Amino acid sequence: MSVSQQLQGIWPFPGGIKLDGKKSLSCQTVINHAELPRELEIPLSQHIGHPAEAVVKVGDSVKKGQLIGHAKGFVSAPVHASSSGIVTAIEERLVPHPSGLPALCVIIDTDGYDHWYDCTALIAKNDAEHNGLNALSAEQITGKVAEAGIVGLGGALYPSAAKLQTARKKDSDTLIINAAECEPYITCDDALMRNRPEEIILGILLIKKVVGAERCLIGIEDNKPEAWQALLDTIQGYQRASHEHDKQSIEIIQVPTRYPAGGEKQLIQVLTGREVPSQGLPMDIGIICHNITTAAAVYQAVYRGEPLVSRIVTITGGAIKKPQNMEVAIGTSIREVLDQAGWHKERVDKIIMGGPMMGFALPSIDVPVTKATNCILVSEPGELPTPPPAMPCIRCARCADSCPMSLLPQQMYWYAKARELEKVQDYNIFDCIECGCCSYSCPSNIPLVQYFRYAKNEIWDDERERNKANLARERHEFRQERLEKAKKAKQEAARLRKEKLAKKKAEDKKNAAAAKDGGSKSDNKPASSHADLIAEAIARSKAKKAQQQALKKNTENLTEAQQKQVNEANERRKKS
Amino acid sequence: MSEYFLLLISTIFVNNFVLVKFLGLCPFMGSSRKLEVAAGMALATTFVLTLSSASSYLANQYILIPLDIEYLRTITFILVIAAVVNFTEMVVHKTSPMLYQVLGMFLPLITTNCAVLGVALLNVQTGYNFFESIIFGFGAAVGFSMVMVLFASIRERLASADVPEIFQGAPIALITAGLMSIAFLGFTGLDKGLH
Amino acid sequence: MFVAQSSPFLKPALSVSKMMLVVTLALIPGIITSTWVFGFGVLVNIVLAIIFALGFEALMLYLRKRPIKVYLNDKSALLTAVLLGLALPPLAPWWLTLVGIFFAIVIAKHLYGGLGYNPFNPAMAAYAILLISFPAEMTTLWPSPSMLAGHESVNFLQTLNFQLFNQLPPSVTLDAISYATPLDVVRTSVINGLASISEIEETGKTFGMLGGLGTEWVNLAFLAGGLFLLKKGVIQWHIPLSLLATLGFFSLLFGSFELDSNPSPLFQLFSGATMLGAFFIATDPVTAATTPKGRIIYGAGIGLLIYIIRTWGGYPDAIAFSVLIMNMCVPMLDYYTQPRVYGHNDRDQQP
Amino acid sequence: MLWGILALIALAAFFGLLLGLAAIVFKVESSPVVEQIDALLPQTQCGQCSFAGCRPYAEAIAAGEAPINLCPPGGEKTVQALADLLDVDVLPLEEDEVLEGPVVAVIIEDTCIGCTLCIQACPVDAIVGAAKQMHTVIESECTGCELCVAPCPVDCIEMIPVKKTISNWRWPEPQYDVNNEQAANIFTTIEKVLAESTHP
Repeated sequence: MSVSQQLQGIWPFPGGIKLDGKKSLSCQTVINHAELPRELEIPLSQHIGHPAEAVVKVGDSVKKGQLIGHAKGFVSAPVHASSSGIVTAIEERLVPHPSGLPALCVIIDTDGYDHWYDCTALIAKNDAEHNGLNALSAEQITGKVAEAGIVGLGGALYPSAAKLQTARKKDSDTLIINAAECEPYITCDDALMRNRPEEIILGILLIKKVVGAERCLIGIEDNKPEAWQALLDTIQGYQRASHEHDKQSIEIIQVPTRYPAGGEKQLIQVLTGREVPSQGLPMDIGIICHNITTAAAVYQAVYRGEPLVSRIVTITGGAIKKPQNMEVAIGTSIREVLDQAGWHKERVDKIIMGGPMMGFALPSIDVPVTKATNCILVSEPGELPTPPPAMPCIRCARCADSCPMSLLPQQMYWYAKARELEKVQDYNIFDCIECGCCSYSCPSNIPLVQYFRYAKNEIWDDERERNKANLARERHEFRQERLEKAKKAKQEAARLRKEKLAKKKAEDKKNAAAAKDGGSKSDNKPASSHADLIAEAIARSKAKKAQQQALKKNTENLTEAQQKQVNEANERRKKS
Repeated sequence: MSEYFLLLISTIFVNNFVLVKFLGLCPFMGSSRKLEVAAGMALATTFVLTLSSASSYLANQYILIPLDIEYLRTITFILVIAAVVNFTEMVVHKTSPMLYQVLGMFLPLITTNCAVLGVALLNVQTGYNFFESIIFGFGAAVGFSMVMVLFASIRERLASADVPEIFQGAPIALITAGLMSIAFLGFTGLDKGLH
Repeated sequence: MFVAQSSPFLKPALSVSKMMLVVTLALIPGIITSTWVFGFGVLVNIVLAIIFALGFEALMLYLRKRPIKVYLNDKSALLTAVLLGLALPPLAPWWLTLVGIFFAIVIAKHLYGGLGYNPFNPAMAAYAILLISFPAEMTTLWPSPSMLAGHESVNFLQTLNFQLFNQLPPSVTLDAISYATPLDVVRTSVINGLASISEIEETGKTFGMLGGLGTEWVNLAFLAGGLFLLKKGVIQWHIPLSLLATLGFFSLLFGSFELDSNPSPLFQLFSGATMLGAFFIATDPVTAATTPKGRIIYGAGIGLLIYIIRTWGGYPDAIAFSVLIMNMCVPMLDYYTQPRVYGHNDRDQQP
Repeated sequence: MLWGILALIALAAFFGLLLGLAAIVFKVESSPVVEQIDALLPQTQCGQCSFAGCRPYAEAIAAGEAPINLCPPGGEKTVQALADLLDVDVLPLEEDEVLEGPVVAVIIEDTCIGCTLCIQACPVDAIVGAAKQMHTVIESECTGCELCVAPCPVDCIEMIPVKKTISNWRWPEPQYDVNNEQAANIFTTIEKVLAESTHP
């Protein structure tokens, strides 16, 4: 760590790798607009958390920006129609996900008019310059962000409104805007910054107001001088126009280009020297981090009232005729996007969504662009070659040297391979950010990241199974107890009955004796036997009740969801 | 003072009980599959070795020699050691259930650990005094513990190695012990050299 | 289900095979210098070792039903062979090399699962076994260095004839062409109090300018090769630096009390196989410690052990034993020297 | 000779006394090994081990009356964990057929006559319903033990595999390495990616 770096407010992070950026491929000033497709396929889950719930029916006609799926729960985000048309289906379709499994989507047949739904802005743009920002309350802004379905567009996909609310409660003092864009090939943030610096800065001011942060740092890698200049000019222009005390409120800092400088944890470390605690959030150390694209989306929601219905996607790679950045309506099929950009079909080797370090290979190109789609990388043979088969680990520790989290991938791999999951956890696997530096630097070509994903999944599964087993044990023990109780109740009833019987016999005897003695009270016997019969019946019914109680009990103690399931089942039965 | 230090160095490294004298191989092989178990075993052995070294010296010096019954030495030492081990087991069981659980069935194994009897008999043979006996016992125990823990850590690594099937388990462990023993031969002559 | 290659998709051109090859290439200056100093025996050793090593490697891969071509191509057996060939006395008979390579490749490497799984450095394990089993052959077959006054040597064919068939030309005796290595002389004479450093120096047979006569040049060549590896980034600085620094420090510390009975730090650094050990043997990735702190302790441990065994122990050079002893400690070192993970407090760390 | 015998007896008596005292002073209750074993079992209560539930099986293992390889739902994992806990050798699992992933019971609602027999069979009360009313399996509670299948008089209970979705999808373990080059064919081909997909 050199002193000069310290003075500039830059701290180093360990590990990391130098990569060939390949950004010049797609880096141009213009952002092209993709044509509207004939059919939009909008997944209901484009975020972390609960999937949205469809609020439209097949046959409904929708307009651009109209709500088609509402958020379900705190950590969830709504989904909007990205053009006008008619809902033709709500069904499971392939979505961009490494599994290649389908998920629920709303299919819209577009009408080509691209009519906007009635969208009201909270504030006009020229108001901001006249300090209209102060007229807005934080709740208003958060509400609008939630309504617009904005999620973390840097790749985390965490609903932004939820994040803002939590950050507001936690009194964050620093807002960090991530403009590093450290992955090779991707330039969508770069293009956005060059084209719409004003939107970004106004969006940042909105976020800053909500979280109440005193300072705001924009971290940008030093390989994007034009974007940096554009933002700097805008900030300075804004500061000249605004009040004295607002000056110095946004700082833009160039960070050295080294992958993964744009990782949230790494950027925080580089800009502030602070570390996010393990298993914790940036908010725990008073920091909230948002992506630059998210800031632009916040601007659009507040100043124009437009929900998140499109995003900028980098189309790049050796097999693309004209690599470029394109603004694409969410739900557009990737095949159509590629067709528009122009591609050499016969030269395609791999199709990756996201960057080459953290993206995933698409299972099919008939999947829609989603809020997460920042880049579609279509490589030609030799560009991103499939590595030769993995050799055994030679423990050279290059992975450990390149790990930005200071983990020991060689040890985690060793134990993950042997399925010693506890040991893997001892080596802090859950601090792994899956940046891919270790796999990249491995001379044995071991797919370390996949091993770690696998191990994490296994650990989660084990935990879930353990929880399930505990629940099953509890329920089993409860059942045993209940059966025990029922048995006891039965025995008790039987005992009572026996006692009664014995009593009755004794009485009978007595009566018989009395009858013998008296002989005149002969009508006594039927009456008493009648009373006994009634007592017997009562005891029987009691026993039965106890038994039934036992049976009924299993429908008690149900959770709401289970009760619902039962009710639904009963209803179905009534219908049939 | 330096005499004692040399004795300690010599018993730990140069004449390591396991790798050079090949004593106490049973627990060395038996309870070194897991590091925690090995560490527990090593601790318990250290305790027992030092204690039995001292108590057997006392038994020899104040019971066997005065009564002129040295021919009963072996059986007496076994008695003393067995009692010390049992006592240790009870104490560990009560004070550290965790350790007891880790050691499991291996604690009683210390009774039959030939290193323990070996130390007691070697003490008498070489004519060490009381302090020397204790240091000898302690040094032997430290040497044992050290190689035991190292061996266990290597075996843990080997557990997931691609060892040919017929060499998995005990065979490769014995080969490893052999290579460790060869490495320890590097200390040969160190005691004389330092002298 | 769809199964795709997992990210990342970018790969650099580095591979195990390339790493091993670069290390082997970096040994070439040392090999040339060794040949110049000690004669053709060095080359014969290396060539024999390579032939035996590839043979055993292929045999073991065949027996273990592993892909022979891929693993032979990883060049780890080649490197092991070159290292052992360099470590053996240059007049070693062929069967010594054969036995050594058998231990290195079959016992120390493949019984543990081959590449990447061996806890002990194969070349050094083999060297130690040979040293214990054949002490005479391992110590007396060092030819006198070419710079020794009155140096007598044999040509290539004569060397080959001796190594393969144990036959010397009638006019030459073994005593005439062999010599006691500087480290051996220092150990047997100085440490046993038979002679002082200055007395030995007067003979002019042992000391060169920096270290041992002859071996100093070999060490310099290995140092150059090692620096090349460091520059290439194939090895990290931790192990060689801490090893050499520790060895130098202790020889300085103890040497400064009794100058005449303790060889100088430079002699320690530039004699025997110090540089070969520091840059090429101790840095073997498979058997060395992997954490930064662990590497430093590992290197320092080897340096200290080299000094202890050379000075007070029973063997003149101690690279093999020191490396093997520290190999034993590697799993523990790796466990106890884990770096502080991002976002963890110091006390969160493993004990 | 006499002294020897006497001395030995005296020593033995001394140590005997010492140990006896220690046994009283350092008395410890028995270790809860049954609990630990029970914690490792999958709690399906399926009875495939021939014991009446997981806990009885755990007790049997602890008592040394049952081998550790009788639990098919737990699979190899459980056998391994038990072997580690008890420090015994891993035994191959005793089972007739290998289960393909987790399953849950589902009641075919049209056929169910509401006899409550399955409710009585379910060891974890995962089936709800009352007499003459249709029953339903609570999916989240079902352990897939299959105990309800046999008692059903109208065969209306089916075991179906849990549906694979994006949320329960897991990254597979990497298989492709130099010792297993055939595993390369698990990689999808670019032709499949480019092919026009028919919607599922």
